[in-house]
Amino acid sequence: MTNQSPIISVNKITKTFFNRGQPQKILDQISFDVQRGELISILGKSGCGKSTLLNLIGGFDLEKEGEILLDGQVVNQPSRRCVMLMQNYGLLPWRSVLKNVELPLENTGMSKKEIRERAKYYLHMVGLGDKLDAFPKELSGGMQQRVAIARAFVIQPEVILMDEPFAALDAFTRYYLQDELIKIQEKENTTILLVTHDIDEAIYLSNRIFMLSANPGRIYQELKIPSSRPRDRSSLQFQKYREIIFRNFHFNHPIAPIELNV
Amino acid sequence: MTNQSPIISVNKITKTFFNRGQPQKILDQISFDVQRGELISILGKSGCGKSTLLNLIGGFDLEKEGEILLDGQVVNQPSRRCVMLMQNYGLLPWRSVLKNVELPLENTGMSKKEIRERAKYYLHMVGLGDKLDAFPKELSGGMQQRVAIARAFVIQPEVILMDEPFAALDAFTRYYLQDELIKIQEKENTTILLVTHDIDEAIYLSNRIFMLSANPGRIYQELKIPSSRPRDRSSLQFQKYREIIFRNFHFNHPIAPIELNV
Amino acid sequence: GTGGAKSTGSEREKPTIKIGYLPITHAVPLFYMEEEEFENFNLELVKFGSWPELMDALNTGQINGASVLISLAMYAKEQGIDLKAVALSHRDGNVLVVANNITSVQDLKGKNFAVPHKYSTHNVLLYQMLKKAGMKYEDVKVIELPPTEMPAALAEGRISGYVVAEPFGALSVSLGKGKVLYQDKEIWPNSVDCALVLRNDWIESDRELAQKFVNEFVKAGEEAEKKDDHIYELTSKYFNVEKDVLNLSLKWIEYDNLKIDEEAYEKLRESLIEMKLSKNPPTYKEFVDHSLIDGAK
Amino acid sequence: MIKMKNLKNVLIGFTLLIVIWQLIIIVGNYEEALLPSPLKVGEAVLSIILNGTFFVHLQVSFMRFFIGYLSSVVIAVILGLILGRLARLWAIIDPIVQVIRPVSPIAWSPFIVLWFGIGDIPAIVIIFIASFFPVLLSTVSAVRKIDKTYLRVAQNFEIKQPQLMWKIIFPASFSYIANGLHIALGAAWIFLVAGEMVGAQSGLGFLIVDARNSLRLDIVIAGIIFIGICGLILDKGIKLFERWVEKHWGGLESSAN
Amino acid sequence: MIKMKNLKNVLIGFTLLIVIWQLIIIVGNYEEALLPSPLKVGEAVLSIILNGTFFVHLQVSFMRFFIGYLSSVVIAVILGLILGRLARLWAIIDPIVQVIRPVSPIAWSPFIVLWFGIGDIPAIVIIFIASFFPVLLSTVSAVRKIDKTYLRVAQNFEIKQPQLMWKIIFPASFSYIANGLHIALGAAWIFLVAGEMVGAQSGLGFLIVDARNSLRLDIVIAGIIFIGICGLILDKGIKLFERWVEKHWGGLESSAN
Ligand SMILES: Nc1ncnc2c1ncn2[C@@H]1O[C@H](COP(=O)(O)OP(=O)(O)OP(=O)(O)O)[C@@H](O)[C@H]1O
Ligand SMILES: Nc1ncnc2c1ncn2[C@@H]1O[C@H](COP(=O)(O)OP(=O)(O)OP(=O)(O)O)[C@@H](O)[C@H]1O
Ligand SMILES: [Mg+2]
Ligand SMILES: [Mg+2]
Repeated sequence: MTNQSPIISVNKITKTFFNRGQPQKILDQISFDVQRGELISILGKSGCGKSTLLNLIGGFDLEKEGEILLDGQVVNQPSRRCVMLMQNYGLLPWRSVLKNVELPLENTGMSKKEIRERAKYYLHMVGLGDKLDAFPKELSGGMQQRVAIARAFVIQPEVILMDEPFAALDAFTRYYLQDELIKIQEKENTTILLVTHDIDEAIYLSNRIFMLSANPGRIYQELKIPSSRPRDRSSLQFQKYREIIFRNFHFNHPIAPIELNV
Repeated sequence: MTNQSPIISVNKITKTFFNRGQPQKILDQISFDVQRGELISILGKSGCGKSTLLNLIGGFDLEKEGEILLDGQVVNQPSRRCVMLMQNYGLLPWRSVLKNVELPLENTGMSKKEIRERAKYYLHMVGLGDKLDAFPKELSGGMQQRVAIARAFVIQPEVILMDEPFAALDAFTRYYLQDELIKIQEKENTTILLVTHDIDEAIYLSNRIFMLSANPGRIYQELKIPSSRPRDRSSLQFQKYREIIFRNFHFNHPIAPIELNV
Repeated sequence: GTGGAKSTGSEREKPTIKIGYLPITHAVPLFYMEEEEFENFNLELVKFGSWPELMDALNTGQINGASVLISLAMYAKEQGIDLKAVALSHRDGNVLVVANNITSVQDLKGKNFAVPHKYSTHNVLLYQMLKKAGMKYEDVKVIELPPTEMPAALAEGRISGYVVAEPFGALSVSLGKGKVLYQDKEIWPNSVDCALVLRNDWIESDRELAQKFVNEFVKAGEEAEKKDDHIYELTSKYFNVEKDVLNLSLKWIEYDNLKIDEEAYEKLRESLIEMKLSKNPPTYKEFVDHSLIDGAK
Repeated sequence: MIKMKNLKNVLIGFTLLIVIWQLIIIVGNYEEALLPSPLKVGEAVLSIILNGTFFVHLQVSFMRFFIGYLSSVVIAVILGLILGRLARLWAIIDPIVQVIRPVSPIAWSPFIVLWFGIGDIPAIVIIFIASFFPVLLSTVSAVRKIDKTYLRVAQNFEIKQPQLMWKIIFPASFSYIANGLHIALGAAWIFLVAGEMVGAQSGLGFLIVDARNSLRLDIVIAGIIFIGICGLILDKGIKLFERWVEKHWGGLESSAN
Repeated sequence: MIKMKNLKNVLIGFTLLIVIWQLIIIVGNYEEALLPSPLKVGEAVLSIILNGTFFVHLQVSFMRFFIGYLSSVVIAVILGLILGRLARLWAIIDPIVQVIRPVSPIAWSPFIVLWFGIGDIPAIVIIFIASFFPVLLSTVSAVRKIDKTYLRVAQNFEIKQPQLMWKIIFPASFSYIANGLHIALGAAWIFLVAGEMVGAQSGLGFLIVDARNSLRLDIVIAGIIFIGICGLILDKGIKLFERWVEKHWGGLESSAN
């Protein structure tokens, strides 16, 4: 998008977990750069190491080989500049919607009034202006995810990391939120790194898609999607990308035919 | 499929829930017939009453207006002839995989040996012949769902009701299980009624799709999919059905554009 | 504790007599008896942790008798439990112990003073002492406390004095945390304290056996009165105190002439009425059966 | 409607109980002094209510109970929140707690008198001990079991101590702590009788002990009934409190228990 | 490795405890007869181990404890499983249980002596009472909270009573029941001392009460230590049992507590 230095730079990251003393290489020599304002999807099967990778980038897990740079600086702890959207929203159930969104602003030296207004602004933006005093559990999954999105954007971070943000939602809500996300992201020009196993979602949202293989996790394909957004899910071009990815994951037809006669 | 009498016949079903004393009509005058060996999908948004409808058909909930017939007989309690596959698999965590599949056979007068062989046969069929002694929690979500499928088929019921069977699985596993389901169903010629909010899933699997609207739930469209299975997810015909459904749900483009300036 | 009171003995058809007690110097004759073999019965001593527990067992007939504060038994009798006092367990041997800074009864005004049980002879002793000194019972704050807690409470200044069965008085004295303000005989000569109380139904059912038991009890009392090395050795098995504590408390007590004196009993009875502890305690005639101890002579 | 039905059930329940009780007396042929009849107990209940004894004792007991329980809870929760975060210190303290915890507060009574004298304080101390360990242990384990997500959110937004404690850790572990408070309340109330046995001259426990010493078993049962009812009221009270907090603080998943 | 570290922590913990204890004695200037020193207690511990007293008492206590606890648990679980399914009967019994439960087993002792005499049985009965209610209540609530899915599966496959009980309801509620068993174990052990106060001539509780009455406070503390350690061992034991069952029965979600 720009010719500036990359906002995120992942250099030869290798991550090994120990299960019962046995080392298991989950991520193997992963390298990529992300430019400011990009929306990158990381696509892979369950258990291939997507969350692990996001945790490393966010600074939540520091044990690794290799180096991760956020805006040129080594990541050695989580920071406000790079907000993680958790797989299960990560809302605090004991705080109202408004107070959840205020949370990240509370230690920034802003006045109470400013904080409140900023929080309200972002909640309106995600269409929850009328739910300020509700508690998370009173909301549907889709609404909870919107609160989480508002909370992520409210401190205007440089990067937002999203771990399967829409996986728990039904298809219709998912589509709707995907559109919302694109609009907000374009407005705020935030860099987003999104982990998913939904092929359509990746195609619909991303500037680039990294496909991650399992055992060990490697980026074995990068797919650029230059067309402008919003995209037409039933367009021919969309189908082309689907087919490319299907082929890549050998999933157009199942790998092993099912044994019917045992 | 055949010209026999319908296996399931739903006649003018209306279901009203009371929330804090307020009556709320969830299902309104729903009627349809299902022929033997058909695979029917019921497609609708979250909360539109899909699970409610399935519960009524299965006989788990008897309070309703209207009548439901299973093979010509009024449904007034759950029975083995019509097995429900629960939204969260419904496996008994304290029983091994094999013993879970044996469960429905235990009171049928079959010998222990017969029971075991039948259970093993169906577990092999779903590709879990090597997991007989594992406990459900030791399996991935996809494997658990396969156990549930084996358990449903093992008593050779006339009808299987499925409540979002693959919703919690990642896309790749989902595709794989969908193929498995089709093969088993065709082999056993079981009638399947499947509830989902995944459009692709409905198109990929069904002979007919009922689209359910919300508030109150009505079947406002029925879609026949005559093409043979397995279907090609990236074929043009597939896209055609997608588009029909998208249009129906007004979801090709979001209904309400998101408010960006509050 | 299965057989209950009516159980007949195990070997050689000897009946077993169950007698309850608390580990205090007042029960020394029983300690002596436990060491002995008897021709006509087996003796089973049942130790209790506190008077209420002992009384529960006695009232419900779980034991045949007990060495117990006579006023507790009188009270039970008044409530309709058929008990008989047949002999004293001891004579005298109670002391009123006070903190070192207390020099006269008057000093106790407004202070805490502990007794083991409100229906105890000890409470009556306190009452008598205050009366003698011209004070009212209400002038001190009377507190019921388990005897074992009393020395610690005195040492820490939580109470200013106490009156209780031995050796708990002697303990404070020998620790230097307290001193004897009065011996019981100075306040109330021939005071009636612990008695051997038996269930009347048991006496009636086998008077002969009861007689034999009382005979042995009286004999044991005489042995205990010798306060010789054997008695010391025996006693120290029941409660662990330094030799001087034991010496002291045995010096204060006597185990002979265990017949319950009618006059002393009446005085106790009147005091109980006067103190409003009891409306109608049993009379000497109703409650004391001196035939057995008379028979022992 | 629901209230009415509840009341009916309560009435049926207690009628049943009284019938069984009276039957036991008739069949077992017990002496009145040893097992009083429901009627006698009813009289005793009335008499101690009417002459005011009951309320005097109740007040004293409640005062002791609340001082003991509340101070215990406050200290145990604060300690627990701290120790729950200091894994290494807890590893040292845990074995001590584990050995002290199973010991009955009754067993300590010689030392309680030595340190705390007689009267109110020993009763308070025994109640304190009885509630201290359940609350401490449940708080520590609550803190250690906090959903990691919340801690990660805090890290992400750079929330540091002491805010971390009261903005995240305390509310996140609260529903579990509340469960400990609930258990502790029951445990502490059960030890009221034991607590008021040591040198207390008032309180419901004393009422029972004193009645027992006076062989007034009718009053003992009356006391038992009062203790039971008050315990029940306390239990309902803390349940209401739990629910209030839950409502006030929104969706704390209802306590695991 | 882990074992070694645990041991080190235990050692540090207890060394700390002993140091504090010795300090209290030095600072408070307490009499040896009123607060024995660690050394004296150590001697007492050794002596009652070496002369065998400890094991005699331990054996008796364990015997009473297990009889009381196990009979209580068996009865309470069976009753709970039944009552949990009979909502209307439970509505009647519940208020009675709620009133009886908060009453200390100590308060019952006059009646326990009346009905059960002295010796082993009262101790067993008190332990029985102490564990009965936690198990009953947790079983009933476990049965009522069973995931509806399991009941629906049973309905679907036409599983009727009594199979419904032992194939579905019991295993489904077990992890929660186990939690009740765990709590009850602690509660019952705490009442061991109280139970062995009534006319018992043996047992760890008697050891403590007797030592206290014989003014051997060193033995009282030794007894407290033994009770603590045994309680700890029991606790670990039931935890192992829970884990064993969990493993054996597969994925019962680990108990909520
Ligand atoms: N703390 C850990 N210790 C050991 N192994 C771990 C740990 N965390 C994750 N793993 C393993 O690493 C692998 C990758 O896990 P990860 O959660 O990153 O997968 P994922 O791609 O996010 O999967 P999903 O789509 O299911 O969220 C898995 O096989 C998992 O078992
Ligand atoms: N027992 C009940 N009492 C009152 N309202 C109920 C009850 N069960 C369901 N409802 C309401 O009925 C509606 C339909 O619920 P149902 O579970 O059938 O939806 P669904 O289509 O299965 O949704 P999902 O896709 O989320 O599973 C919802 O609005 C729900 O709030
Ligand atoms: Mg993940
Ligand atoms: Mg549903």
